[in-house]
Amino acid sequence: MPKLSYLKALNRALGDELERDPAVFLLGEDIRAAASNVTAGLFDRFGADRVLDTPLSEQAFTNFATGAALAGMRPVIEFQIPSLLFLVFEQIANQAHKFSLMTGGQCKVPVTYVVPGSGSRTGWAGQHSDHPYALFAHVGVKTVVPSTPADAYGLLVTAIRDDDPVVVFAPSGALGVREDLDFGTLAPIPLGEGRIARSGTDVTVVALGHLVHDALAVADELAGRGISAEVFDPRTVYPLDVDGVVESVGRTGRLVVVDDSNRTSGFAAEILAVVAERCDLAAPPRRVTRPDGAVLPFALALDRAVQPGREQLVAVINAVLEDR
Amino acid sequence: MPKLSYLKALNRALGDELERDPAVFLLGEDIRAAASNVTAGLFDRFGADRVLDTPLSEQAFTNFATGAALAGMRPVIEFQIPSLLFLVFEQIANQAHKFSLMTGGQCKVPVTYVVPGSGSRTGWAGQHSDHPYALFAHVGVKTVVPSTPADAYGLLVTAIRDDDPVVVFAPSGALGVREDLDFGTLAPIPLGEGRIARSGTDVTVVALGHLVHDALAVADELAGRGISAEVFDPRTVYPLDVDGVVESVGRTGRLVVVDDSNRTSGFAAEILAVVAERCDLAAPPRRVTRPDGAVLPFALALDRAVQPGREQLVAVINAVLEDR
Amino acid sequence: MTDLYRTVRLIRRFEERAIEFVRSGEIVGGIHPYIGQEAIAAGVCAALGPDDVLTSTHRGHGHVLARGADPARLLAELMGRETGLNKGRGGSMHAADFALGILGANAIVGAAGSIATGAAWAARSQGRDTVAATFFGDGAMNEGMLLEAFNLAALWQVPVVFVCENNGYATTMPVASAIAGSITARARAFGMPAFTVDGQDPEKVLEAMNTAVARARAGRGPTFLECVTYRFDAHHTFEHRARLSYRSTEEISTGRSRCPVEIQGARLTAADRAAVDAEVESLLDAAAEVALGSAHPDPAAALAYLYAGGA
Amino acid sequence: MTDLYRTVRLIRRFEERAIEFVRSGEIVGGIHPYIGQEAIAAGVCAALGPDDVLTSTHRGHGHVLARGADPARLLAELMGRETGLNKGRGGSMHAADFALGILGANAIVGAAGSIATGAAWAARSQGRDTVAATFFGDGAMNEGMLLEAFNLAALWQVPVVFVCENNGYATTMPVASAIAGSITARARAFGMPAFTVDGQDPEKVLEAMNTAVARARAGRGPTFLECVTYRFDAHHTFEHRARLSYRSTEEISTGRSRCPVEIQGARLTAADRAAVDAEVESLLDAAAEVALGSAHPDPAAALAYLYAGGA
Ligand SMILES: Cc1ncc(C[n+]2csc(CCOP(=O)(O)OP(=O)(O)O)c2C)c(N)n1
Ligand SMILES: Cc1ncc(C[n+]2csc(CCOP(=O)(O)OP(=O)(O)O)c2C)c(N)n1
Ligand SMILES: [Mg+2]
Ligand SMILES: [Mg+2]
Repeated sequence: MPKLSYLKALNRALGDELERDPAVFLLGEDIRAAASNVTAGLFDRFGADRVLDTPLSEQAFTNFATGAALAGMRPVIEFQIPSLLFLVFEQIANQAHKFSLMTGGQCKVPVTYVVPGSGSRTGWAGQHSDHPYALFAHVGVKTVVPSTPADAYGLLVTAIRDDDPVVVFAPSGALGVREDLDFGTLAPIPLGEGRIARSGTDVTVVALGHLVHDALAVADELAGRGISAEVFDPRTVYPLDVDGVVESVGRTGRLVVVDDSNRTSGFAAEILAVVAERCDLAAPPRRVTRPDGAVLPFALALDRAVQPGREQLVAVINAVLEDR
Repeated sequence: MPKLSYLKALNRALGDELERDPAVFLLGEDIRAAASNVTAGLFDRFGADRVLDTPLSEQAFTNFATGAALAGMRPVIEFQIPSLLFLVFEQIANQAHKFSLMTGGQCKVPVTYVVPGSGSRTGWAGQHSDHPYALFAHVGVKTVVPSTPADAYGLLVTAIRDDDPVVVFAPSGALGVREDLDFGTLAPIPLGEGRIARSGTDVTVVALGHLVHDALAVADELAGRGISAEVFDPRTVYPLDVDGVVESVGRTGRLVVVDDSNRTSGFAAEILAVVAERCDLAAPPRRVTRPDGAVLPFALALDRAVQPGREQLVAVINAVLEDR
Repeated sequence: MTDLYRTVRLIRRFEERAIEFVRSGEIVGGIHPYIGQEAIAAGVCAALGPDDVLTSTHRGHGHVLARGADPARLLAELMGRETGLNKGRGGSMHAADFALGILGANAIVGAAGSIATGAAWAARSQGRDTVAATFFGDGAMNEGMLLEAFNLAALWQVPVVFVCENNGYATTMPVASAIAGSITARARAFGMPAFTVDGQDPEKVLEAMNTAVARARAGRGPTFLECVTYRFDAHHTFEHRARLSYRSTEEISTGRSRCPVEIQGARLTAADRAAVDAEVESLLDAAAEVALGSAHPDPAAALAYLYAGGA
Repeated sequence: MTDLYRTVRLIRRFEERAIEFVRSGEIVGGIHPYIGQEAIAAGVCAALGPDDVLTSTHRGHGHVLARGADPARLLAELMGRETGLNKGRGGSMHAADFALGILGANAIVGAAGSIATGAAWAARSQGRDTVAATFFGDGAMNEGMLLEAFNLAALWQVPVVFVCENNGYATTMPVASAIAGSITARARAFGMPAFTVDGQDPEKVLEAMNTAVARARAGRGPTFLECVTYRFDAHHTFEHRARLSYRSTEEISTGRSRCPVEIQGARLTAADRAAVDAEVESLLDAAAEVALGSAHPDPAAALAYLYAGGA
């Protein structure tokens, strides 16, 4: 079977949707030359009207996409760096997200925002290394963080076809992931449906994006020591597959969340909260996250120290298993 | 004893700090004419160099304040509406917040951002009614939401004197609160120290800002029915008084959080998460919040329906007490 | 001529009645009255065709009415009724009527210009002949996101007309204290033609707008119109209660001396004018009756329309 | 004359060596080389006095070196060492040296202009004579927050000089496809004088900057300098690996034909030039030795400096 990389899966999803639906178009910085490689080949295939290179005017082009969506298009914006989402937070959370309710359902805003290379890109330091998915979940903008090439394809396709704004985070730590698969099996994946990436009985590890792969590696390692860890990948941060989380934790009775973002009011906090509301646990749950307020320092060892790592995850799983 | 209103307390804090420290200055829209009343009289007292009316350029004037802070000033920005914080999210979360770490401690950015009238202002509808404190807590920017006039004074003074950026939310529902007090007792209040607003033994109700008053009213009501509810007001959303919350919940064994913002990854989620990590509960905790993704509809009854209300709180407290 | 008069008169009387409804509590939260600026909405919208679109502002009733929205449904919206343009979900600052190409008032100053630009670009890429008009105030000229939109529109030759209503103030901030350089120079610097128009005279506005629309339809890109006007009333009705001192009484009376309703009215015979006035009053009487008689939305449906697929 | 040569030569050689350290893996994450643009940093910084301040960009090594920062500490920063300007916490895109008034490189295009404006305003309000210089690229001319800063600076007559390094591209985006109107017209529209300068000649840049600084110090507000230049190397070292086609080889060789190091070098005698070159090499040899020998920061202190009071 051919191998598909995560990055190539995003590229394929964009190409397929551009092909399928004339309302779809792409805009963003350096997407013609495909500086991030996500749009490689698409300008040549679809031309300047469908692959629109923009000036450095993130706020205006984000609203521009909203306007185009109001007029019937399905724009897909590529943002080069995650902090650009801070810059356009008003345009997404306060404009695109709110049009439907505010107008009494007169319109819809099907815009997709893609950030290939979210989180830490080695050496890009403080202003380029964030993972702000929880911010969008909090304001209620649909948010996905795929972990595998097939999910990257399927969730991006669904995001584009969705009639609401959707933010797609493609963690830089996942872009290189490759998967053997039959391309014919690539298909849309519904938002809000998690996936048991590995089943287990002793503890549920909820992980997102690139950390799913770390969680799987840790689960492998622990299996050798007789510990059976289940890895649950929610795939969508909002809407969240609460039932899926609850079902898994209901079986294992123990919960660890690993989340490459800040702790306070983050993704992990929400998982702990829904589990507290709905499950009985055999031990207190734990979060493995970036520290609060984290700004990623440049020096490599420091950058790594701030992100959740496998050793930390192992230690926390062990602690949760020993508890009570 | 004289009565002090919450709004007047903010005004007094600004006046006192302008008086005390020549490095303090105010900037914002219509603060000369004091359209929001928060800066009433200050232009006449301190002049145009210390009370700076700005053009409608929120992004530039937020960074301008950062620059002034780097040069030794202590700017205080008034934002007319909460969604302006969305517009300047990059400038606060990615610039002001990050300078200290990124420069290896070469500088500090003591800027205070004040939003008088956060949350729903009756009739201001979708784009003017948010309560985005959890967003700042998540990225690690110090965030306070005072509930009383004395706290409004004391926390704003502390925010201004703090060497880091601090966001101060003054909920519109609290601006009219008045308190009998001896003005001589007004004093700075440390960030990160909560307050038991009412002690009780059966359940801990964690509330913030204007909702503290609702929680107190509900506790009064329940007292008549033999239920003893403790009301805990964290005052600061970040840094959070985790020990204070844990101490209270440790005593009561039950937790309800009432929070005028969206549920997912919000303030209430964080409270549930820290309690899940550290406390044994006699019943599952509950959140009374705005619904996820909430956009406040204009029509009054709908606007009210989306915000947490006293009846809802009573019902949830009763449910938590009946549980298990 | 009569049409323009009908429009300015309709807007004026709508606003005066709306202010009364604010006083009486039927309209909750207040409004930003458009009084004094009616000629701009009237002239701009008279130049638009059926497939054209517009975006509006916090001070948007005039734009919506001039574009032909039903005054009863606008009033019902201001009163938060189910029959309102937005089913009572939007209120004064978000009034929209997509059937008429009104993509919505926007409560964030400077936000709508780029939305209108995107809509106009999309229509053109779909092969439609649409022109977009986007209204904003002098205050918006300092919002970076609007300035960015000027660039996108000029760069891509988008059929959009930028209509700046320079009423001298952004809330309490005078233009001279807020804007370095000049408004039209700023627009021209982004490579589009910019003109200053007498914003008190609907015919002057219409004339300038006709040229701008023709240019846009011919594929020659955006035009910028600075319409010089004066806000006769408060920034927002809250100012009726708060005392904010930023305009002298002399200035206000000079400003009011050039009234669009009078300027356009003087072009009609007394009889014609009286007929239009009566027509407007009965239209607004009927509108008030409909609005006041309309149902309030059900609080259980507070989050209807939150997402495209339903709540 | 010699000083300007020393600066451009220092920057050039620093960058060439830094690129080697990227290749060898000593510098992690890559850099945005300043090669070809050295005259601008050299000319601008030569006009600044000791109390002046500056802000820099993602392509900032030249600015930092021209302002007099220790090359060893800059290199150590790029290598993430504890002796780095930012103690290894900032890296290439955030290099700062507050002791020299370098308020930091900024990785967000267009963000620093308003920061510099605020710093200059603050200094003036404290009675100091400070002028701020703020560097940015042609791409930043489309960022609304920078345009907003132009307005604040001109409105309040802030002593700041806006230095636009027009190197023809924002990453792969040519200026002509990105900017409607002209760069200087845009600046002038905000009410400040704007000049186009030969950005390959350090003396021309210095001359223009001297005038701008004098104007600012005299209390006459901001000036805008468009320095026309060419980026000789990649946008970022990642481009050394990725094939991005957006510039023709002819264009690149024409662009490289006007080299600031050669232009300024030609003004020195061969002997003087050789002496400076040798001086620069030994300075950089020493810098490399210091940087490579410096300790890595302790991961346990990863969050030191996160808040002013400590972690
Ligand atoms: C981005 C933004 N900043 C501030 C406000 C608050 N505000 C509402 S209207 C207004 C003044 C707008 O002035 P202008 O654009 O001249 O329009 P006018 O009110 O004069 O019609 C302000 C500051 C806002 N709604 N949005
Ligand atoms: C606001 C923002 N948008 C996009 C980027 C990604 N980015 C980094 S440098 C760059 C190009 C900048 O071009 P220009 O301002 O001309 O400077 P140059 O690189 O040519 O020196 C881009 C798009 C960014 N860092 N910040
Ligand atoms: Mg105005
Ligand atoms: Mg450039």
